[in-house]
Amino acid sequence: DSLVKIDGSSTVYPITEAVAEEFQKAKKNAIKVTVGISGTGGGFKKFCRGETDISDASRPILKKEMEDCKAAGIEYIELPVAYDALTVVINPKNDWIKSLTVEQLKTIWEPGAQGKITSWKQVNHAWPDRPLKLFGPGADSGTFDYFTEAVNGKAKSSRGDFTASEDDNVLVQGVARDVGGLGFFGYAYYDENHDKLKAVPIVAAEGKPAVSPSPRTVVDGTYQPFARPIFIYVNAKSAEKPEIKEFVEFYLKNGEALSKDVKYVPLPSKAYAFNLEHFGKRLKGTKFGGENKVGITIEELMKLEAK
Amino acid sequence: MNQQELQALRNLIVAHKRWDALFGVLGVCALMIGVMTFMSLFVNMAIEGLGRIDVEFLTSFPSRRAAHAGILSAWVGSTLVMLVTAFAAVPIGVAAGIYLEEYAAKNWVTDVIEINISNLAGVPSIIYGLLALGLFVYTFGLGQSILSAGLTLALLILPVVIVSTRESIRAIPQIIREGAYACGATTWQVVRDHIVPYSSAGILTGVIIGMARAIGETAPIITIGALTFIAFLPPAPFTGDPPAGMFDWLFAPFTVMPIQMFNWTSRPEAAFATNAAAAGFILVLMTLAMNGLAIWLRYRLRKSINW
Amino acid sequence: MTDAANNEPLPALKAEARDLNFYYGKFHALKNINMPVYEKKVTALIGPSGCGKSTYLRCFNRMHDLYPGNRYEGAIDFHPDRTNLLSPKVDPIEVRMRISMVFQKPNPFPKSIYENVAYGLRVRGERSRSVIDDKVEMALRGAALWGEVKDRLKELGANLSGGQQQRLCIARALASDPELMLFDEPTSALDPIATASIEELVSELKEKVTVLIVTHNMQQAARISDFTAYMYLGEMVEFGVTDQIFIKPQKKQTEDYITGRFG
Amino acid sequence: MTDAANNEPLPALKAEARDLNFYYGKFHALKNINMPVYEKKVTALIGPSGCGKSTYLRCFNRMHDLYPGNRYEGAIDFHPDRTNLLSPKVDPIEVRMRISMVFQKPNPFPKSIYENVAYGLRVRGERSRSVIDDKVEMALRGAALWGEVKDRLKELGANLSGGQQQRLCIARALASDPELMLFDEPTSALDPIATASIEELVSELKEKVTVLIVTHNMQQAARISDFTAYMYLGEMVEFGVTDQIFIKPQKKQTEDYITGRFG
Amino acid sequence: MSTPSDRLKVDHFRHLKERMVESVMFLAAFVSVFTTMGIVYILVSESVVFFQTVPLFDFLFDTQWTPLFDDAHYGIMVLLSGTLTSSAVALMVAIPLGTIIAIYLSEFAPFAVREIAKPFLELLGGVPTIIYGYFALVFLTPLLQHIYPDLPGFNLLSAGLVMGIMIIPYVASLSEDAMKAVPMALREGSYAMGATRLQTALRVVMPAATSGIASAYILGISRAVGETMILAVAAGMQPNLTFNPTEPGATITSYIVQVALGDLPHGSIGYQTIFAAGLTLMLMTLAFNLLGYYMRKKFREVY
Ligand SMILES: Nc1ncnc2c1ncn2[C@@H]1O[C@H](COP(=O)(O)OP(=O)(O)OP(=O)(O)O)[C@@H](O)[C@H]1O
Ligand SMILES: Nc1ncnc2c1ncn2[C@@H]1O[C@H](COP(=O)(O)OP(=O)(O)OP(=O)(O)O)[C@@H](O)[C@H]1O
Ligand SMILES: [Mg+2]
Ligand SMILES: [Mg+2]
Ligand SMILES: O=P([O-])([O-])[O-]
Repeated sequence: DSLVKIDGSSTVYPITEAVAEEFQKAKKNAIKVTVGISGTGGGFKKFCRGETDISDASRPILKKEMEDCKAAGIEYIELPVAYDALTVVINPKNDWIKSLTVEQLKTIWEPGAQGKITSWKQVNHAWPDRPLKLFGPGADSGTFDYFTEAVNGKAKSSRGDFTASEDDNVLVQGVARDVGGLGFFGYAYYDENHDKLKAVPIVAAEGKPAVSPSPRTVVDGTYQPFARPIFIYVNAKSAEKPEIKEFVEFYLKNGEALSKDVKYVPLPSKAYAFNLEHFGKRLKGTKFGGENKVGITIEELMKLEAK
Repeated sequence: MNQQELQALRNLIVAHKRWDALFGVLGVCALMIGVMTFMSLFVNMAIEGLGRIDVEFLTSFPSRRAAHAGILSAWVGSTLVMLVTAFAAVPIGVAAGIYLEEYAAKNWVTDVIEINISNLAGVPSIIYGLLALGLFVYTFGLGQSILSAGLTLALLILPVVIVSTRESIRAIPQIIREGAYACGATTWQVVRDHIVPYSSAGILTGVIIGMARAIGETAPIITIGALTFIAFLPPAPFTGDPPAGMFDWLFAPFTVMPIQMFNWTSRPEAAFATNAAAAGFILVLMTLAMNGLAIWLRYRLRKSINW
Repeated sequence: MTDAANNEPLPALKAEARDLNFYYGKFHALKNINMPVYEKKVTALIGPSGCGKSTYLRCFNRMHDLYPGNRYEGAIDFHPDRTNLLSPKVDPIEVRMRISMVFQKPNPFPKSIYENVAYGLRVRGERSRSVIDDKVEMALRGAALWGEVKDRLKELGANLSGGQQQRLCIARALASDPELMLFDEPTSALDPIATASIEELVSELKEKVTVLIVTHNMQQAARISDFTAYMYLGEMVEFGVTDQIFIKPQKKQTEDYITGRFG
Repeated sequence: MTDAANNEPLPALKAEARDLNFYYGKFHALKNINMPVYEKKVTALIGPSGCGKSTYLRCFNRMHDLYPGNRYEGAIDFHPDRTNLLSPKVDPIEVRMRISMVFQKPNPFPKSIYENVAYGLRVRGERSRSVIDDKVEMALRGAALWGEVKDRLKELGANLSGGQQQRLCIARALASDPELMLFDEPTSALDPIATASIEELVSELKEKVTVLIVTHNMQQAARISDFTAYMYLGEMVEFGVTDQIFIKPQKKQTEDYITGRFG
Repeated sequence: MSTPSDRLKVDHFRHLKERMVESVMFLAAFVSVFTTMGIVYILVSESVVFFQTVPLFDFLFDTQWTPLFDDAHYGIMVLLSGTLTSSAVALMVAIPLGTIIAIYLSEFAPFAVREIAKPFLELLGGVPTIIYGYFALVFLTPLLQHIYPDLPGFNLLSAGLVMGIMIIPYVASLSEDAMKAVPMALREGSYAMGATRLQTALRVVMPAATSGIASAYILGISRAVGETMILAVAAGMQPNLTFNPTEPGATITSYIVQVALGDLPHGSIGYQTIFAAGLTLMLMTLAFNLLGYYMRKKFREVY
């Protein structure tokens, strides 16, 4: 039996699941696909041991993981498959916030704010003296890394006194219940809960307009800096097998429609075509040099991958 | 005793009996807190999930569309994993309990084993997962399979099985043992012919309580690599070409009910929460069926054995 | 420990305790016991509670081996082969296969009547259904229980009355053709009718086997035994032919006990 | 059931069973029992095992109420107030506070010696330390245990020897000033020395309280009791002054039992 | 007895068979020791690397736990405080309720109630913990907020309370077994003194069942300390050095499960923290168990 084994990020999971489901249907179950969720880190661990064919990743592969893969002689093809728009949300009863600048987010989230910035008034004098309740993904997650790098300039640099959860629905619950609450997570969770939450328009830098997250603002590159690409990594040796090759091609051909289906922001069509070509050439290795890059637009991403 | 003293005594008794009555009420209340909590959990899942439960739900594979998603691979996986768990935990746990009660000299070795067992009861389940990943999956090369998962959960519930085995063995009157030995039986014959049959009711209760915990465990199974999307079933047990093929199912990839639930609860769409409740309802029913079986067996066994 | 007053010649020896000492951990429960057990006779052990009768009896089938910390000293020679029952080289399992025991409280296994009696045979690896059937019937007849239970062999042993249970235990002990049978106060938990039937049984038994019986009940000892031993505080005070012990004990202590002036 | 042969005038009644029947579920364990218990006398209950002695004794303090399915019929009148102990209107707790019991097997609580004896007082809500101290000492003296334990009152009751434990249980029963004390074979688990001390105690007790005692041991009954009742198969066969019962029983059955011809 | 002379000799074949059976059973009993050894090996081998980077002093006495942050602190006390606080809350529910239920079932309840209630109660231990987690989060916390409006949406209190209910069967069922095993003679002794049911239960039965009740408590405590999902869902995962249950907090277990399933590269120092934390937890439960063991030894079989 031909089998495609995929594991990794929970963020990428819904897209991969959708692709797997359609692929199996299209192949009349002649090819079996399995998808696991063990986190980007857990996924890479298995991937670099050669146990999986494809790894879902919500961030680029990191140095440590590159070394592991190298040591095991695993080569890989890096393919961005969609965008995730980090969405900053507040309680719908919060009537004092119209938008937030990255600078203000930094005031709230920077490490020095811990235990000091506890009221909205401290962020902006015009705002009420209400307790500031913060919610975010766990410090072990790619989402958290990306947010802290975008806001505080350095991954993992953050205050620690916020409520963390790996389960974004838990964060939704938290912000929805607390008038003074503020949190961030993937766009899909906001989209499903927009009656309970309010998305905050973000001002990327002084003088720029406040932009709300939406598929359009992500694709046109105006929602900055919180749009981040998500990836699959394909084992180069596996890619030679017909079933894997077929699956990846199916992924890239249907990625746009299926991402939308599961409330993610797809890349522009041309990006998928580009990726397909890229995959056809079996271009190996990562273009990120073992670290995350923040605020990268689709144009930039494609340029990067083309290198 | 004169009339006056008698009256004083009666007053005293009335006062004392008031406390008795009060405690009776307290006891019923405490019992109700436990029972009502269970009932409300159960009824709540029923209300939320019952609408979703139909034949299709039980016979469909997971899907990105909540309305089409089902738990076929999950309940089959759970059943098979429980089978392995039972086949591993019961003999080992019972043998360990028997060793400690019937064979072991009461010295420091048994003390160490005894402390060990109660200590293991407090180890978080995820740590069993980490152990199993290193031991079963890699060192023994069992892979991310039903077998690995079943053995992991078996280790997890071993303390409960051992403790209940020991307790029920202790309830066998010494005079029965002496009677058997006096007939010239060896220790093994006494164990086989008497100890095991007469303590099986209590052992069974412990086994089922342990299994009830095992069937609801998520973390250790994720750690060793249970999948989330799997749209095919393992080979049916004992149907392959004998002898090796009969055990193919042990090495098949799988998912289990709590993982499916865990995944659904963390999805953004509310419809998946309904699926999770429905799956939870079925999971409790599965547990209930196991317990019901135990209660029935225990009742049957008790009827035939009384000292 | 003499038998001088007895006119008949002494029967053959079945067993003989020689300088037997027994310790429960540090507690010295049996002190220098010397006593013969004669073949195909009933020997009664009497003495006040706690004097060591049960302890002594349980040395014969190495029951004490089941518990840690117990220690034997001296010997119990078992005839005709004169093996020392207490020797560590002797397998307690073998000892128990030749010497069976009936306990104070009836302890039938929670199995069928048939299986209870067959147990000794099963333990010996006997498989043949017909052999077992025969032996079970023989043992139940021997224990005067056959008539009462022959139609309900599949029923649980525990469903019998106390006296029947005790006879079931005797049948169980009989079924494996023991050479010596030990009884530890077999009637103390029983009503007088059951007691009478068991006493009768013991008297019949001695045609085939040797019996050693502990009893609290002086009248019982007098009625059923050929020899009587009086123990006190772990020592064997007096041993002799029963009639002699009851009519003309040699020691004042024995007399006091038997006449009820003490104990 | 007569007392005609006795020359002394009869003492006052303390209790009297009238047409007492008792059932363990369907099993009719006591049949139409009529028997007086005289004040400040020792009455012994004898009879073969299983005849209902314990069952009868346990009616007096409603112990049977603890188990479901038991049923009393008839009455036990308790004097001087003539309360029917068995009436459903009478609270068993009240009965037990006036009538205390000592069991066959010593059953000290897992508490200190002091707390064991003080238990009855604590149950009655007594708080005063000095009152309890006094009563504990008095009860321990009464049970002839004070000398042996006065320096180790804080030790666990279970650390005492069997005989001491039984005397501890007697002290416990004594401490709450009972009007009637029930003893169920209090010496059957004890060695002769302990037995002797408890017999002596019972004889002393009757200066203050009424005693009803079950014993298997004829000699014991003869030594310590003023009245004796012989039971058989749930019936009261004969009741009378002890000397008369032992020397010249009126019923053949009683005589057989006492002389050991049966049982 | 035709050839009696060698009938009493030790049967070597049988002896060998018995030894073999015993060895197999011993191995089964030793599985638990192997398991512990495996766990300790895994925890220690990764912790060693961890402690080469993080001084033990910091680990024990730092008051912050931010190992995954840029400004990393490794004060395990923070997680330990969460574990202890939530366990304490759970035990304050489970031990009194469990004990009351045990006394009620063993000494007060009619036969039918006992036989029906016990299995029902035992089912409480079979509900998946994730369900309990959401129960705490979406049902109990809002309920508590009615009484105590300042209660944050995530807190150790409601997680602990629900955990306590989950543990009830461990405490109640095992204690009830222990109480039932107290000889009837002791109860009769107490009733014969005129004691009521409650007096008998509290003054005689409980003290006599101390050792069994203690082991029930110990199993309950172990379960509380090792519980993961309820806390991960409802307690807030916020490393917070506090013993105040009305605050959010993170526990060792919830931290471990969070990191183990997250995005961190395996083998990084951040990932190794879970082994150091796990080791700490293991040592803590070991301390509890040793304590319990000596207590049981002390109270063993007083009747
Ligand atoms: N397991 C034991 N450990 C320590 N001492 C024991 C043990 N069993 C019995 N003893 C002690 O050994 C002595 C003899 O006990 P044994 O049971 O042989 O008496 P017995 O003569 O059979 O009395 P009874 O007529 O009451 O059955 C007693 O003092 C008893 O306390
Ligand atoms: N709980 C019970 N249920 C049913 N029958 C019982 C129960 N307890 C005792 N009996 C029966 O009641 C009868 C009287 O028992 P009881 O215990 O009163 O005898 P006893 O005269 O005290 O004997 P012993 O001298 O052996 O103590 C016996 O036939 C016994 O089998
Ligand atoms: Mg004895
Ligand atoms: Mg009795
Ligand atoms: O599972 P994640 O890697 O997307 O957090």
